[in-house]
Amino acid sequence: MLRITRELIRPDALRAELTDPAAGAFAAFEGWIRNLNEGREVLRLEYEVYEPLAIKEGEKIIAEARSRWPILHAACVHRHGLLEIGECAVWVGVSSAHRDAAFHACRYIIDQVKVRLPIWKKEHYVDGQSGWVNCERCSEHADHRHIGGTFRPSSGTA
Amino acid sequence: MLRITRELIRPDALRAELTDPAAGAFAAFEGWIRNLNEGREVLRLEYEVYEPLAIKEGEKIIAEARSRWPILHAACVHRHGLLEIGECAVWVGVSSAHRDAAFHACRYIIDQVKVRLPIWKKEHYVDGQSGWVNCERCSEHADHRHIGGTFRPSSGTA
Amino acid sequence: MSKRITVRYFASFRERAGTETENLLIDAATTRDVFDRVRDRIGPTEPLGHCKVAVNDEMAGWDTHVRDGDTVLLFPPVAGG
Amino acid sequence: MSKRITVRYFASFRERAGTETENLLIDAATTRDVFDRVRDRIGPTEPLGHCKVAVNDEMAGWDTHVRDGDTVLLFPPVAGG
Repeated sequence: MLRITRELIRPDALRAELTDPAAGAFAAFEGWIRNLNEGREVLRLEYEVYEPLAIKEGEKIIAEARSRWPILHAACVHRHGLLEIGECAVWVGVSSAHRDAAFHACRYIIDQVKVRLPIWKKEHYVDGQSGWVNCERCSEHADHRHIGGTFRPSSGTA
Repeated sequence: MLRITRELIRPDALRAELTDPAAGAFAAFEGWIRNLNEGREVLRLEYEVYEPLAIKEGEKIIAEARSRWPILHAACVHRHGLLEIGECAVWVGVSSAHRDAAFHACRYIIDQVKVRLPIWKKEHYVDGQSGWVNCERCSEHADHRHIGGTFRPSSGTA
Repeated sequence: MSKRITVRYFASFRERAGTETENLLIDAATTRDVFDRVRDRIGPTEPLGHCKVAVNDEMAGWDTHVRDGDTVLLFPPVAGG
Repeated sequence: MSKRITVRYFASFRERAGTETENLLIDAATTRDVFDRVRDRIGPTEPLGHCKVAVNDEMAGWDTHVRDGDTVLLFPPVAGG
Protein backbone atom coordinates (compact mmCIF):
# COMPACT_ATOMS: atom_id res chain seq x y z
CA MET A 1 0.00 0.00 0.00
CA LEU A 2 1.39 3.39 -1.00
CA ARG A 3 -0.32 6.57 0.08
CA ILE A 4 0.30 10.27 -0.53
CA THR A 5 -0.92 12.66 2.15
CA ARG A 6 -0.95 16.32 3.05
CA GLU A 7 -1.57 15.46 6.73
CA LEU A 8 1.07 14.76 9.36
CA ILE A 9 2.34 11.18 9.16
CA ARG A 10 1.35 9.15 12.25
CA PRO A 11 3.81 6.22 12.54
CA ASP A 12 1.90 4.57 15.36
CA ALA A 13 -1.33 4.30 13.40
CA LEU A 14 0.50 3.04 10.31
CA ARG A 15 2.42 0.46 12.30
CA ALA A 16 -0.87 -0.86 13.70
CA GLU A 17 -2.01 -1.62 10.15
CA LEU A 18 0.89 -4.04 9.66
CA THR A 19 0.36 -6.21 12.75
CA ASP A 20 -0.19 -9.93 12.21
CA PRO A 21 -0.20 -12.86 14.65
CA ALA A 22 2.36 -14.57 12.38
CA ALA A 23 4.74 -11.58 12.40
CA GLY A 24 7.87 -11.87 14.53
CA ALA A 25 9.64 -8.85 13.05
CA PHE A 26 8.83 -5.29 12.08
CA ALA A 27 11.24 -2.85 10.44
CA ALA A 28 10.47 0.80 9.78
CA PHE A 29 12.17 3.76 8.16
CA GLU A 30 11.33 7.45 8.40
CA GLY A 31 12.78 10.35 6.44
CA TRP A 32 12.86 13.48 8.60
CA ILE A 33 13.37 17.05 7.41
CA ARG A 34 16.76 18.14 8.65
CA ASN A 35 18.02 21.65 9.21
CA LEU A 36 21.13 21.48 7.07
CA ASN A 37 21.79 20.35 3.52
CA GLU A 38 25.10 20.68 1.72
CA GLY A 39 26.15 23.21 4.32
CA ARG A 40 23.14 25.49 3.88
CA GLU A 41 20.66 26.15 6.66
CA VAL A 42 17.23 24.91 5.66
CA LEU A 43 14.04 26.53 6.94
CA ARG A 44 11.43 24.23 5.36
CA LEU A 45 10.84 21.95 2.39
CA GLU A 46 8.11 22.06 -0.21
CA TYR A 47 7.16 18.71 -1.72
CA GLU A 48 5.51 18.37 -5.10
CA VAL A 49 4.02 14.97 -5.96
CA TYR A 50 2.43 13.77 -9.17
CA GLU A 51 0.02 11.55 -7.33
CA PRO A 52 -1.42 9.22 -10.01
CA LEU A 53 2.00 7.97 -11.07
CA ALA A 54 3.56 8.14 -7.61
CA ILE A 55 0.93 5.70 -6.38
CA LYS A 56 1.26 3.41 -9.41
CA GLU A 57 5.06 3.31 -9.15
CA GLY A 58 4.96 2.94 -5.36
CA GLU A 59 2.62 -0.05 -5.56
CA LYS A 60 4.98 -1.60 -8.10
CA ILE A 61 7.95 -1.15 -5.75
CA ILE A 62 6.05 -2.79 -2.89
CA ALA A 63 5.05 -5.69 -5.15
CA GLU A 64 8.71 -6.12 -6.12
CA ALA A 65 9.71 -6.23 -2.44
CA ARG A 66 7.04 -8.88 -1.83
CA SER A 67 8.36 -11.05 -4.64
CA ARG A 68 11.95 -10.79 -3.40
CA TRP A 69 11.52 -11.42 0.32
CA PRO A 70 9.03 -13.43 2.38
CA ILE A 71 7.23 -10.54 4.03
CA LEU A 72 3.72 -10.32 5.48
CA HIS A 73 2.76 -6.65 5.08
CA ALA A 74 4.41 -3.52 3.71
CA ALA A 75 3.34 0.07 3.43
CA CYS A 76 4.75 3.44 2.47
CA VAL A 77 3.31 6.90 3.04
CA HIS A 78 4.80 10.06 1.50
CA ARG A 79 3.98 13.63 2.42
CA HIS A 80 3.01 16.36 -0.02
CA GLY A 81 3.11 20.12 0.57
CA LEU A 82 5.07 22.32 2.95
CA LEU A 83 7.08 20.55 5.67
CA GLU A 84 8.93 21.98 8.65
CA ILE A 85 12.23 20.83 10.21
CA GLY A 86 11.74 17.59 12.14
CA GLU A 87 8.60 16.52 10.29
CA CYS A 88 8.35 13.08 8.74
CA ALA A 89 8.41 13.24 4.92
CA VAL A 90 8.22 9.53 4.27
CA TRP A 91 7.41 6.42 6.30
CA VAL A 92 8.10 2.80 5.30
CA GLY A 93 7.06 -0.20 7.39
CA VAL A 94 7.41 -3.94 6.79
CA SER A 95 6.32 -6.89 8.93
CA SER A 96 7.50 -10.47 8.41
CA ALA A 97 8.04 -13.74 10.24
CA HIS A 98 11.83 -13.21 10.46
CA ARG A 99 13.83 -10.00 10.68
CA ASP A 100 16.12 -10.45 7.70
CA ALA A 101 13.24 -10.11 5.23
CA ALA A 102 11.79 -7.07 7.04
CA PHE A 103 15.12 -5.21 7.03
CA HIS A 104 15.90 -5.95 3.39
CA ALA A 105 12.43 -5.14 2.10
CA CYS A 106 12.28 -1.90 4.10
CA ARG A 107 15.61 -0.76 2.72
CA TYR A 108 14.65 -1.73 -0.82
CA ILE A 109 11.40 0.20 -0.66
CA ILE A 110 12.92 3.47 0.59
CA ASP A 111 15.84 3.23 -1.86
CA GLN A 112 13.49 2.73 -4.80
CA VAL A 113 10.96 5.32 -3.65
CA LYS A 114 13.72 7.94 -3.59
CA VAL A 115 14.80 7.33 -7.18
CA ARG A 116 11.60 6.30 -8.94
CA LEU A 117 8.59 8.20 -7.60
CA PRO A 118 7.65 11.46 -9.38
CA ILE A 119 8.30 13.61 -6.33
CA TRP A 120 10.29 16.84 -6.14
CA LYS A 121 11.28 19.09 -3.31
CA LYS A 122 12.26 22.70 -3.07
CA GLU A 123 14.40 23.77 -0.16
CA HIS A 124 13.71 27.15 1.40
CA TYR A 125 16.86 28.45 3.06
CA VAL A 126 17.25 30.65 6.11
CA ASP A 127 18.86 33.32 3.87
CA GLY A 128 15.62 33.66 1.87
CA GLN A 129 16.79 31.78 -1.22
CA SER A 130 15.29 28.54 -2.44
CA GLY A 131 16.23 25.75 -4.81
CA TRP A 132 15.01 22.43 -6.19
CA VAL A 133 16.84 19.47 -4.72
CA ASN A 134 18.63 17.36 -7.29
CA CYS A 135 18.08 13.60 -7.31
CA GLU A 136 20.19 11.38 -5.07
CA ARG A 137 21.88 9.57 -7.96
CA CYS A 138 22.39 12.70 -10.04
CA SER A 139 24.16 14.48 -7.22
CA GLU A 140 26.88 11.85 -7.38
CA HIS A 141 27.96 13.57 -10.62
CA ALA A 142 29.24 16.94 -9.56
CA ASP A 143 29.51 18.12 -13.18
CA HIS A 144 25.74 18.19 -13.55
CA ARG A 145 25.04 20.37 -10.56
CA HIS A 146 23.66 23.87 -10.36
CA ILE A 147 22.36 24.22 -13.90
CA GLY A 148 20.81 27.65 -14.04
CA GLY A 149 21.89 28.26 -10.48
CA THR A 150 18.76 26.76 -8.95
CA PHE A 151 19.58 23.06 -8.66
CA ARG A 152 20.92 21.69 -5.40
CA PRO A 153 22.40 18.22 -5.13
CA SER A 154 21.52 15.72 -2.42
CA SER A 155 18.30 15.59 -0.49
CA GLY A 156 16.46 17.17 2.43
CA THR A 157 15.88 13.89 4.20
CA ALA A 158 18.32 11.04 4.00
CA MET B 1 20.38 3.90 26.13
CA LEU B 2 19.20 0.39 26.97
CA ARG B 3 16.17 -0.16 29.17
CA ILE B 4 14.43 -3.22 30.58
CA THR B 5 10.74 -2.85 31.31
CA ARG B 6 7.75 -4.85 32.51
CA GLU B 7 5.38 -2.31 30.94
CA LEU B 8 4.06 -2.34 27.37
CA ILE B 9 6.60 -0.87 24.93
CA ARG B 10 5.35 2.40 23.39
CA PRO B 11 7.23 2.90 20.10
CA ASP B 12 5.86 6.39 19.56
CA ALA B 13 7.17 7.72 22.85
CA LEU B 14 10.56 6.07 22.32
CA ARG B 15 10.83 7.43 18.78
CA ALA B 16 10.19 10.94 20.11
CA GLU B 17 13.30 10.61 22.31
CA LEU B 18 15.51 10.19 19.23
CA THR B 19 14.42 13.26 17.29
CA ASP B 20 17.08 15.80 16.35
CA PRO B 21 17.00 18.76 13.97
CA ALA B 22 20.10 17.33 12.28
CA ALA B 23 18.50 13.91 11.72
CA GLY B 24 17.38 13.06 8.19
CA ALA B 25 16.85 9.36 8.81
CA PHE B 26 15.31 7.12 11.43
CA ALA B 27 15.33 3.31 11.36
CA ALA B 28 13.49 1.13 13.85
CA PHE B 29 13.09 -2.56 14.55
CA GLU B 30 10.53 -4.35 16.69
CA GLY B 31 10.39 -7.99 17.71
CA TRP B 32 6.78 -9.15 18.03
CA ILE B 33 5.54 -12.31 19.72
CA ARG B 34 4.28 -14.60 16.99
CA ASN B 35 1.82 -17.43 17.29
CA LEU B 36 3.95 -20.17 15.76
CA ASN B 37 7.48 -21.38 16.39
CA GLU B 38 9.05 -24.42 14.80
CA GLY B 39 5.60 -25.62 13.86
CA ARG B 40 4.15 -25.40 17.39
CA GLU B 41 1.30 -23.10 18.33
CA VAL B 42 2.45 -20.60 20.91
CA LEU B 43 0.09 -19.11 23.51
CA ARG B 44 2.44 -16.68 25.24
CA LEU B 45 6.10 -16.12 26.09
CA GLU B 46 7.75 -15.63 29.45
CA TYR B 47 10.90 -13.50 29.44
CA GLU B 48 13.54 -13.73 32.12
CA VAL B 49 16.15 -10.95 32.20
CA TYR B 50 19.21 -10.56 34.40
CA GLU B 51 18.89 -6.83 34.46
CA PRO B 52 22.26 -5.57 35.80
CA LEU B 53 24.23 -7.35 33.09
CA ALA B 54 21.61 -6.92 30.36
CA ILE B 55 21.88 -3.16 30.80
CA LYS B 56 25.68 -3.18 30.95
CA GLU B 57 26.00 -5.35 27.84
CA GLY B 58 23.28 -3.42 26.00
CA GLU B 59 25.01 -0.10 26.62
CA LYS B 60 28.21 -1.66 25.29
CA ILE B 61 26.44 -2.76 22.10
CA ILE B 62 25.03 0.72 21.55
CA ALA B 63 28.47 2.26 22.10
CA GLU B 64 29.91 -0.15 19.53
CA ALA B 65 27.23 0.90 17.00
CA ARG B 66 28.11 4.54 17.65
CA SER B 67 31.78 3.92 17.00
CA ARG B 68 31.08 2.06 13.74
CA TRP B 69 28.52 4.37 12.09
CA PRO B 70 27.90 8.12 12.21
CA ILE B 71 24.62 8.05 14.10
CA LEU B 72 22.97 10.71 16.25
CA HIS B 73 20.89 8.74 18.76
CA ALA B 74 20.20 5.08 19.46
CA ALA B 75 18.06 3.28 21.99
CA CYS B 76 16.85 -0.22 22.78
CA VAL B 77 14.11 -1.34 25.14
CA HIS B 78 13.49 -4.99 26.06
CA ARG B 79 10.47 -6.43 27.82
CA HIS B 80 10.57 -8.65 30.88
CA GLY B 81 7.78 -10.92 32.15
CA LEU B 82 4.78 -12.54 30.49
CA LEU B 83 4.02 -11.45 26.90
CA GLU B 84 1.02 -12.25 24.73
CA ILE B 85 0.91 -12.87 20.95
CA GLY B 86 1.37 -9.61 19.04
CA GLU B 87 3.10 -7.77 21.87
CA CYS B 88 6.41 -6.04 21.28
CA ALA B 89 9.28 -7.82 23.05
CA VAL B 90 12.07 -5.56 21.90
CA TRP B 91 12.34 -2.15 20.24
CA VAL B 92 15.44 -0.64 18.61
CA GLY B 93 15.57 2.87 17.15
CA VAL B 94 18.40 4.83 15.54
CA SER B 95 18.46 8.36 14.12
CA SER B 96 21.22 9.73 11.88
CA ALA B 97 21.89 12.31 9.20
CA HIS B 98 21.82 9.71 6.40
CA ARG B 99 19.88 6.48 6.15
CA ASP B 100 22.73 4.06 5.55
CA ALA B 101 24.10 4.56 9.07
CA ALA B 102 20.65 4.26 10.67
CA PHE B 103 19.87 0.97 8.90
CA HIS B 104 23.25 -0.61 9.65
CA ALA B 105 23.36 0.46 13.30
CA CYS B 106 19.77 -0.69 13.89
CA ARG B 107 20.50 -4.10 12.42
CA TYR B 108 23.74 -4.40 14.38
CA ILE B 109 22.05 -3.58 17.68
CA ILE B 110 19.22 -6.12 17.33
CA ASP B 111 21.60 -8.84 16.09
CA GLN B 112 23.93 -8.33 19.04
CA VAL B 113 21.13 -7.95 21.59
CA LYS B 114 19.78 -11.34 20.57
CA VAL B 115 23.06 -13.18 21.09
CA ARG B 116 24.71 -11.27 23.94
CA LEU B 117 22.14 -10.08 26.47
CA PRO B 118 21.40 -12.40 29.43
CA ILE B 119 17.76 -12.88 28.45
CA TRP B 120 15.84 -16.15 28.20
CA LYS B 121 12.36 -17.01 27.12
CA LYS B 122 10.03 -19.86 27.80
CA GLU B 123 7.35 -20.61 25.28
CA HIS B 124 3.97 -21.72 26.55
CA TYR B 125 2.22 -23.80 23.90
CA VAL B 126 -1.47 -24.18 23.16
CA ASP B 127 -1.21 -27.87 24.10
CA GLY B 128 -0.26 -26.95 27.68
CA GLN B 129 3.45 -27.78 27.38
CA SER B 130 6.25 -25.27 27.69
CA GLY B 131 9.93 -25.05 26.84
CA TRP B 132 12.93 -22.76 26.99
CA VAL B 133 13.83 -21.30 23.61
CA ASN B 134 17.33 -22.13 22.48
CA CYS B 135 19.63 -19.35 21.31
CA GLU B 136 19.50 -18.22 17.68
CA ARG B 137 23.06 -19.30 16.88
CA CYS B 138 22.78 -22.59 18.79
CA SER B 139 19.67 -23.60 16.88
CA GLU B 140 21.75 -23.62 13.72
CA HIS B 141 23.33 -26.79 15.13
CA ALA B 142 20.55 -29.32 15.12
CA ASP B 143 22.68 -31.82 17.05
CA HIS B 144 22.50 -29.70 20.16
CA ARG B 145 18.73 -29.43 20.28
CA HIS B 146 16.30 -30.77 22.78
CA ILE B 147 18.69 -31.77 25.52
CA GLY B 148 16.51 -33.13 28.27
CA GLY B 149 13.45 -32.64 26.09
CA THR B 150 12.86 -29.07 27.23
CA PHE B 151 14.98 -27.01 24.86
CA ARG B 152 13.44 -25.56 21.73
CA PRO B 153 15.55 -24.09 18.96
CA SER B 154 14.89 -20.73 17.31
CA SER B 155 13.12 -17.82 18.91
CA GLY B 156 9.67 -16.44 19.64
CA THR B 157 10.28 -13.17 17.87
CA ALA B 158 12.49 -12.87 14.84
CA MET C 1 3.68 14.73 -40.18
CA SER C 2 2.88 17.04 -37.28
CA LYS C 3 1.21 15.68 -34.14
CA ARG C 4 -0.82 17.43 -31.50
CA ILE C 5 1.04 16.70 -28.26
CA THR C 6 0.01 17.98 -24.85
CA VAL C 7 3.08 18.53 -22.69
CA ARG C 8 2.84 18.66 -18.90
CA TYR C 9 5.70 20.22 -16.93
CA PHE C 10 6.61 19.46 -13.32
CA ALA C 11 8.65 21.20 -10.62
CA SER C 12 11.63 23.10 -12.10
CA PHE C 13 10.47 22.42 -15.67
CA ARG C 14 7.13 24.07 -14.93
CA GLU C 15 8.86 27.09 -13.40
CA ARG C 16 11.10 27.50 -16.42
CA ALA C 17 8.35 26.90 -18.96
CA GLY C 18 6.20 29.39 -17.08
CA THR C 19 3.22 27.10 -17.53
CA GLU C 20 1.92 23.75 -16.37
CA THR C 21 0.60 22.49 -19.69
CA GLU C 22 0.96 23.41 -23.29
CA ASN C 23 -0.37 22.05 -26.56
CA LEU C 24 2.29 21.68 -29.22
CA LEU C 25 1.93 20.86 -32.88
CA ILE C 26 5.26 19.20 -33.62
CA ASP C 27 7.10 16.65 -35.72
CA ALA C 28 8.03 14.03 -33.13
CA ALA C 29 8.38 10.26 -33.36
CA THR C 30 9.45 9.59 -29.78
CA THR C 31 9.36 11.19 -26.33
CA ARG C 32 12.99 12.11 -26.93
CA ASP C 33 11.95 14.26 -29.89
CA VAL C 34 9.33 15.97 -27.72
CA PHE C 35 11.91 16.68 -25.03
CA ASP C 36 14.35 18.08 -27.61
CA ARG C 37 11.66 20.49 -28.84
CA VAL C 38 10.90 21.49 -25.26
CA ARG C 39 14.58 22.17 -24.59
CA ASP C 40 14.66 24.50 -27.58
CA ARG C 41 11.99 26.48 -25.74
CA ILE C 42 12.98 26.34 -22.03
CA GLY C 43 16.76 26.11 -22.40
CA PRO C 44 19.26 23.45 -21.27
CA THR C 45 18.14 20.93 -18.64
CA GLU C 46 19.69 18.15 -16.67
CA PRO C 47 20.88 15.28 -18.91
CA LEU C 48 18.16 13.09 -20.37
CA GLY C 49 19.27 10.11 -18.28
CA HIS C 50 18.46 11.97 -15.06
CA CYS C 51 14.99 13.01 -16.18
CA LYS C 52 11.92 10.79 -16.56
CA VAL C 53 9.00 10.75 -18.92
CA ALA C 54 5.48 9.34 -18.94
CA VAL C 55 2.93 9.09 -21.72
CA ASN C 56 -0.76 9.23 -20.82
CA ASP C 57 0.00 8.48 -17.16
CA GLU C 58 2.20 5.46 -17.87
CA MET C 59 5.92 5.61 -17.16
CA ALA C 60 7.74 5.51 -20.49
CA GLY C 61 11.25 5.56 -21.93
CA TRP C 62 12.95 8.06 -24.20
CA ASP C 63 12.39 5.77 -27.20
CA THR C 64 8.66 5.44 -26.59
CA HIS C 65 6.67 6.46 -29.65
CA VAL C 66 4.18 9.27 -29.38
CA ARG C 67 0.92 9.45 -31.27
CA ASP C 68 -1.32 12.31 -32.23
CA GLY C 69 -3.28 13.38 -29.16
CA ASP C 70 -0.85 11.95 -26.57
CA THR C 71 -0.07 13.69 -23.31
CA VAL C 72 3.66 13.65 -22.51
CA LEU C 73 4.67 14.28 -18.88
CA LEU C 74 8.18 15.63 -18.43
CA PHE C 75 9.78 14.98 -15.04
CA PRO C 76 12.98 16.72 -13.92
CA PRO C 77 15.25 14.61 -11.66
CA VAL C 78 13.07 13.19 -8.90
CA ALA C 79 13.98 13.59 -5.21
CA GLY C 80 11.44 11.83 -3.04
CA GLY C 81 11.99 10.93 0.61
CA MET D 1 42.85 -25.40 47.95
CA SER D 2 39.11 -25.13 48.28
CA LYS D 3 37.30 -21.87 47.56
CA ARG D 4 33.96 -20.60 48.68
CA ILE D 5 32.07 -19.87 45.43
CA THR D 6 28.52 -18.61 45.23
CA VAL D 7 26.83 -19.93 42.09
CA ARG D 8 23.76 -18.23 40.61
CA TYR D 9 21.60 -20.18 38.17
CA PHE D 10 19.35 -18.69 35.49
CA ALA D 11 16.42 -19.92 33.42
CA SER D 12 16.73 -23.65 32.59
CA PHE D 13 19.79 -24.03 34.83
CA ARG D 14 17.81 -22.72 37.80
CA GLU D 15 14.97 -25.11 37.07
CA ARG D 16 17.31 -28.06 36.89
CA ALA D 17 19.33 -27.07 39.93
CA GLY D 18 16.08 -26.54 41.81
CA THR D 19 17.53 -23.41 43.35
CA GLU D 20 18.56 -19.89 42.36
CA THR D 21 21.76 -19.68 44.37
CA GLU D 22 24.04 -22.07 46.14
CA ASN D 23 27.27 -21.77 48.07
CA LEU D 24 29.88 -24.32 47.06
CA LEU D 25 33.20 -25.15 48.65
CA ILE D 26 35.17 -26.45 45.69
CA ASP D 27 38.59 -26.84 44.11
CA ALA D 28 38.29 -24.56 41.08
CA ALA D 29 40.85 -22.42 39.28
CA THR D 30 38.58 -21.10 36.52
CA THR D 31 34.92 -20.61 35.71
CA ARG D 32 35.21 -23.72 33.56
CA ASP D 33 36.06 -25.74 36.64
CA VAL D 34 33.04 -24.31 38.43
CA PHE D 35 30.77 -25.21 35.50
CA ASP D 36 32.19 -28.75 35.40
CA ARG D 37 31.36 -29.19 39.07
CA VAL D 38 27.88 -27.83 38.49
CA ARG D 39 27.35 -30.27 35.62
CA ASP D 40 28.24 -33.11 37.93
CA ARG D 41 25.27 -31.97 40.01
CA ILE D 42 22.60 -30.90 37.49
CA GLY D 43 23.46 -33.24 34.63
CA PRO D 44 24.50 -32.57 31.04
CA THR D 45 23.90 -29.10 29.63
CA GLU D 46 24.23 -27.38 26.29
CA PRO D 47 27.89 -27.20 25.16
CA LEU D 48 30.09 -24.72 26.98
CA GLY D 49 30.42 -22.55 23.85
CA HIS D 50 26.68 -21.88 23.84
CA CYS D 51 26.52 -20.88 27.50
CA LYS D 52 27.84 -17.70 29.09
CA VAL D 53 29.39 -16.88 32.42
CA ALA D 54 29.88 -13.79 34.55
CA VAL D 55 31.92 -13.24 37.69
CA ASN D 56 30.73 -10.69 40.22
CA ASP D 57 28.42 -9.07 37.64
CA GLU D 58 31.11 -8.75 34.94
CA MET D 59 30.87 -10.85 31.78
CA ALA D 60 33.72 -13.35 31.83
CA GLY D 61 35.19 -16.18 29.79
CA TRP D 62 35.61 -19.87 30.61
CA ASP D 63 39.29 -19.31 31.41
CA THR D 64 38.59 -16.51 33.87
CA HIS D 65 40.13 -17.26 37.25
CA VAL D 66 37.91 -17.45 40.28
CA ARG D 67 38.88 -16.35 43.75
CA ASP D 68 37.63 -17.26 47.17
CA GLY D 69 34.34 -15.43 47.75
CA ASP D 70 33.48 -14.86 44.07
CA THR D 71 29.96 -15.08 42.73
CA VAL D 72 29.78 -17.03 39.46
CA LEU D 73 26.69 -16.48 37.28
CA LEU D 74 25.88 -19.36 34.95
CA PHE D 75 23.84 -18.47 31.88
CA PRO D 76 22.25 -21.09 29.64
CA PRO D 77 22.04 -20.16 25.93
CA VAL D 78 20.54 -16.68 25.73
CA ALA D 79 17.56 -15.90 23.52
CA GLY D 80 16.65 -12.24 23.73
CA GLY D 81 14.48 -10.41 21.25
